[in-house]
Amino acid sequence: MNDAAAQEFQFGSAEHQRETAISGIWLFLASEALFFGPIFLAWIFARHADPTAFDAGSRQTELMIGLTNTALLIASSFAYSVGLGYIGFGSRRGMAIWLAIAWLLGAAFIGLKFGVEWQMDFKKGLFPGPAFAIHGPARNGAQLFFAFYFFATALHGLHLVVGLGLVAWIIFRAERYTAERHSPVHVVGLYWSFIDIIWLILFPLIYLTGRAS
Amino acid sequence: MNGYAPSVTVEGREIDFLILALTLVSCAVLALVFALILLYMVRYRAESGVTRGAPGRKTWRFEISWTAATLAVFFVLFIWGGNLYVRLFQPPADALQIYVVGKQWMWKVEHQGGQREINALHIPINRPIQLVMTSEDVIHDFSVPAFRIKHDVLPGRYQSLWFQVETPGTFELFCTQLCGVGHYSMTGEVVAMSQPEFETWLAGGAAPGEREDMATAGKALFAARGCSGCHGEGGVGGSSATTGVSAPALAGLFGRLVRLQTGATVTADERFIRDCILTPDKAPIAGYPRIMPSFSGQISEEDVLRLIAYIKSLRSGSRT
Amino acid sequence: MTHTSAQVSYLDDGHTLRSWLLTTDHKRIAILYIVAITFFFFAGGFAAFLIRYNLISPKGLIGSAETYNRLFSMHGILMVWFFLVPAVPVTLGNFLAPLMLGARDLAFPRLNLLSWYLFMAAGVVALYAVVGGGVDTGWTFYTPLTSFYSQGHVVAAVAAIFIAGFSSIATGLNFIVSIHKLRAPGMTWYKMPVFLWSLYATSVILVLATPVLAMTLLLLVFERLFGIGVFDPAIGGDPLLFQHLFWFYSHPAVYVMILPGFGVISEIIPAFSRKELFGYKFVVWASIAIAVIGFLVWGHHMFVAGASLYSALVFSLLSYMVAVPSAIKVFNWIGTMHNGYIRFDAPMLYAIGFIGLFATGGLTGLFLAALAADVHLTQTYFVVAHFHYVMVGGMVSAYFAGLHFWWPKMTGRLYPEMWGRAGAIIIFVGFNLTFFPQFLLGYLGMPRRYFAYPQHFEALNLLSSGGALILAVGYLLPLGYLTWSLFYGARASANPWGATGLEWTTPSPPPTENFAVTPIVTKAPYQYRRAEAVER
Amino acid sequence: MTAVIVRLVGVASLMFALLAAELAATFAFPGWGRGGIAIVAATMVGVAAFGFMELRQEGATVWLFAAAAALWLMILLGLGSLDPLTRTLYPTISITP
Repeated sequence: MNDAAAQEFQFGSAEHQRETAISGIWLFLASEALFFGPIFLAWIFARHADPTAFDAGSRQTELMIGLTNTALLIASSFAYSVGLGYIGFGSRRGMAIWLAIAWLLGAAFIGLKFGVEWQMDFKKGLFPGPAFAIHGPARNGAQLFFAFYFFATALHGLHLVVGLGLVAWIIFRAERYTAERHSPVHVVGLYWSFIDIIWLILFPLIYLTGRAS
Repeated sequence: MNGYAPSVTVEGREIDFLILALTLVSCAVLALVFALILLYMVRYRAESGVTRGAPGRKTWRFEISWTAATLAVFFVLFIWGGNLYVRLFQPPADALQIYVVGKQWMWKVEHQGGQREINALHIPINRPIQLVMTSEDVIHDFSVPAFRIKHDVLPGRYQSLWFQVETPGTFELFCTQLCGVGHYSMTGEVVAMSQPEFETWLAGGAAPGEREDMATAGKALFAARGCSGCHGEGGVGGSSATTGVSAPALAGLFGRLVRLQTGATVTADERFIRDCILTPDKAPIAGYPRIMPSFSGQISEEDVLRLIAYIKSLRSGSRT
Repeated sequence: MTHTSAQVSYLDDGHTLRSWLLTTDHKRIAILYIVAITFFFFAGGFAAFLIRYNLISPKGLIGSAETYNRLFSMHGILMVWFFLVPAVPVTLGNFLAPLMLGARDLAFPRLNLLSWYLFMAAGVVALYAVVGGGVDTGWTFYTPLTSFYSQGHVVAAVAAIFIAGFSSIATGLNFIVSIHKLRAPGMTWYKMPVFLWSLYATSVILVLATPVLAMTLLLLVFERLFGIGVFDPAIGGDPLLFQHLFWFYSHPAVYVMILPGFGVISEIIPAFSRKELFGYKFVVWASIAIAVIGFLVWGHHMFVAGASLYSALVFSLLSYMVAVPSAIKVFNWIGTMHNGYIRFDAPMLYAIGFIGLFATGGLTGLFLAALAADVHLTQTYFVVAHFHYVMVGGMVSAYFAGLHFWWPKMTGRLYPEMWGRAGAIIIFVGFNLTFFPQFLLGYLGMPRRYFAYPQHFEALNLLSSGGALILAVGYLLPLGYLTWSLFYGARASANPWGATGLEWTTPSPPPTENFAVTPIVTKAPYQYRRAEAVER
Repeated sequence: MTAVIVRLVGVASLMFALLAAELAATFAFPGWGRGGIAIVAATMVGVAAFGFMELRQEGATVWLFAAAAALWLMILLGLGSLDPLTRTLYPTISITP
């Protein structure tokens, strides 16, 4: 967004441009929601094919890491929202600090997920394929679960990495934003919370449903 | 063979009748559309001096009427097509079962008596035939235009198709689901013959002594694969007293309702028995421990079919 | 306002390559798209021509089934994702949406340019897949054939479609937000031209269906690269899940291909009948209804695929529902012609041809919605004929109608009218000759995607291939005379057809800024003055 | 600013409470089972949308887009799962006992 001109030439006012940007990102998020739709449907199909074995696979996941990660993302969304609140009052410093906290929490999620949890999964031989570690009648269903697991977490992680890039971009440009004009901060915040929402759905699908009775 | 193959099944003729009705409805609508367009093109061409009158403002009456009329016609067509469809895929109980395995790029057929054929299917007329079909690799589709019927054949699942042919003859068989380079060559013929001729055909080829029927072949597998170790000789079932483990009786199982550990009941059909062999944990049976190993990947589709044929052949005396 | 040079035509606002490749002007981007899409149309068309050539003989003339499979796959992929889906929205839509809205540009001009670059990147990847040997899976990519058995460049082809999908999403998002936020003062929703409504309905599908396809293709690639995935029957995965997801996109995508056509026709019929569109609100809501109900019918592609009987019954009923709004539209266009002062310029000829061909294509869809009839007809040439009637007879006719109608606005030149009419008639005749025999072939049982076929289908195939030759002439003709008109055509006035709509109030070609003064809308669309017609 | 932070702390606390409820539904109260998890998860999504994304303050257009996403996801998951959930109810063969 070019802050030199009052607004781009196709808009009537700066407020008009802001509203348009916010509607645009919401529509994009609607599109993103449908992007994740097939993963959820795949979960329904895969679990329905053999619920017992699918749940047996699910119980091999690292619940404590999943739980920590959920807490990290909730805290991160909270931190970003506080940062957005600060720029609403014109405090760039407050915004930058809280966005940095949000960034660190997000980065911690990535580190735990791919640096620790995936490594443990690989070590336990849980990646589907001929070397898959679970044998016996639950083998196939558990492989199906882990095909879902690795795909879904990889894709969610990819979104989070993009989000980290965007948050960093906002922090580096912090001095451009004012109390009145900060729609990029708002737009990135919506995306950041959306990634959180996707995880809030994936978390029970991966860690909890298979453990519930 | 000339181009037009008249339908040789009762259901096929009903489908033809439905298609005819659809054609008539379509032609009537198209005639109306084209007649109006042509009429207006001539009558209301810019040069024409015909008086036009004031443009009509109230359009909703027209809109409601043609919407309602369209809906009514559609609903009749839906009921008609749906009713027939449900019958098309509900085979009668007394159908003669023949097993079909599709693979790139051939159809393998096996009769109950163990007669096998490739890219051909011999059937008797005036008797319902049910095909139990599966695929070894990709999705195929078993289609016989003269019967007006087709169904996809999927790997890992059983699909069923049934028909009753009234006229003897040779009919084209196509694979109609793209299955790779040889798709176009995955064709064959269905030969319908009278019952006596069919008996003769079944008896031809290898002498009865050399050919095992499917159930006999299945019986050998039942022993060789260790099934009888738990389920007992002849599939009578096992308990800690007899085989050392508690295993359900298989004799008389086919077609019965089975209670699952989830509380649901299912009919023990081919699909169910297949699942029990390949993915035993999927639908554990009430009252038995989950100890059955999976045979997934260790047994060919054709052998699974033979085991099923054997289990079907076991008529039990004790109806437990 | 720093923009004082408002009256420079967008074509004259810079002549360098850079001024085109880095433009954010929606009109220039539309032209960039037209060039790209024309290329893909003729590339896909060439494949179609070779397919028809092969089928002249029952034994196949091009020598190898593998080549044949790759040809029809390439034809499908190029035509669906690189011509039919984008065709009207990114060309006519891009050019006209801001003009019809009374706006200076779309809401996100840079996103619009990005969308073109994504489209071109996708095109390059697709061409790489084709040149590198192509794919033999058909455009439907059914698993497990595609994930485990196919030998072709599946990953490249799928990547191309994945990237093109994001181009679609960007375009659809831009249209929806622009229509919500950039309407000129006074332009209420019911004062919008039907073309904008249909663009809106199209965009709804693009934004909400395309991501589902994108994810499905990712799942497919995951399965192909790692040998394991949620569609793999060997571990209990369901190949039908792929079909559900694929058709969740691809059935609504069929409406992406036809809805903008409805919009074009709804502009042209009133303009050449000198009459208000009959039942404006019904036409408008029919578009929206199609966009919504179109998402509820995908299962009718799977009546013999092994899905449950219940779901087949539900999807059959819903499939009939989606035909109702289409029927409403056909009747409304005919109602518009009633009592009109009809002229027969090329756009109108294409539009009339569209109504007839679309009605035929739509009605044959009823055969495929009727469950039992579908069992016999599906996966045969009946289906091929059905969707070509809707897609080629319908959509391509509508695209040509719109291209001729707005050609003077876009280029500032008139095309030669007699050639235009000749082209429209040749295409209509050639199309019917090509595809009507295929209905009969399908009823007789000829399966799709067969490289060689039984002898008794030969006569009808020969007829079809002959028609294709005429059709090819019909498509090459406009390429010739429209290009000619760019250099030698007469200069066009601002409103050569005497049509209503804000786009006709600007000069032809429009200035970069579209409108010197933001227009204020007071009237409903299509207020044709009837006395005007008598003068002509 | 204090008001904003108080509100956000409230939202975050609610989220953590719901997370605890989700775990309770899984382990502590077996009766809740998977239905309980689904309800809690849906509530958490709602709280995030209204609490962090402040859906309540946006205009009609944004509501329309958010509603469209929810509706279309329901179409995909609802009609999509119709097939597997009903598929086995029709056995391949109907045997008269």
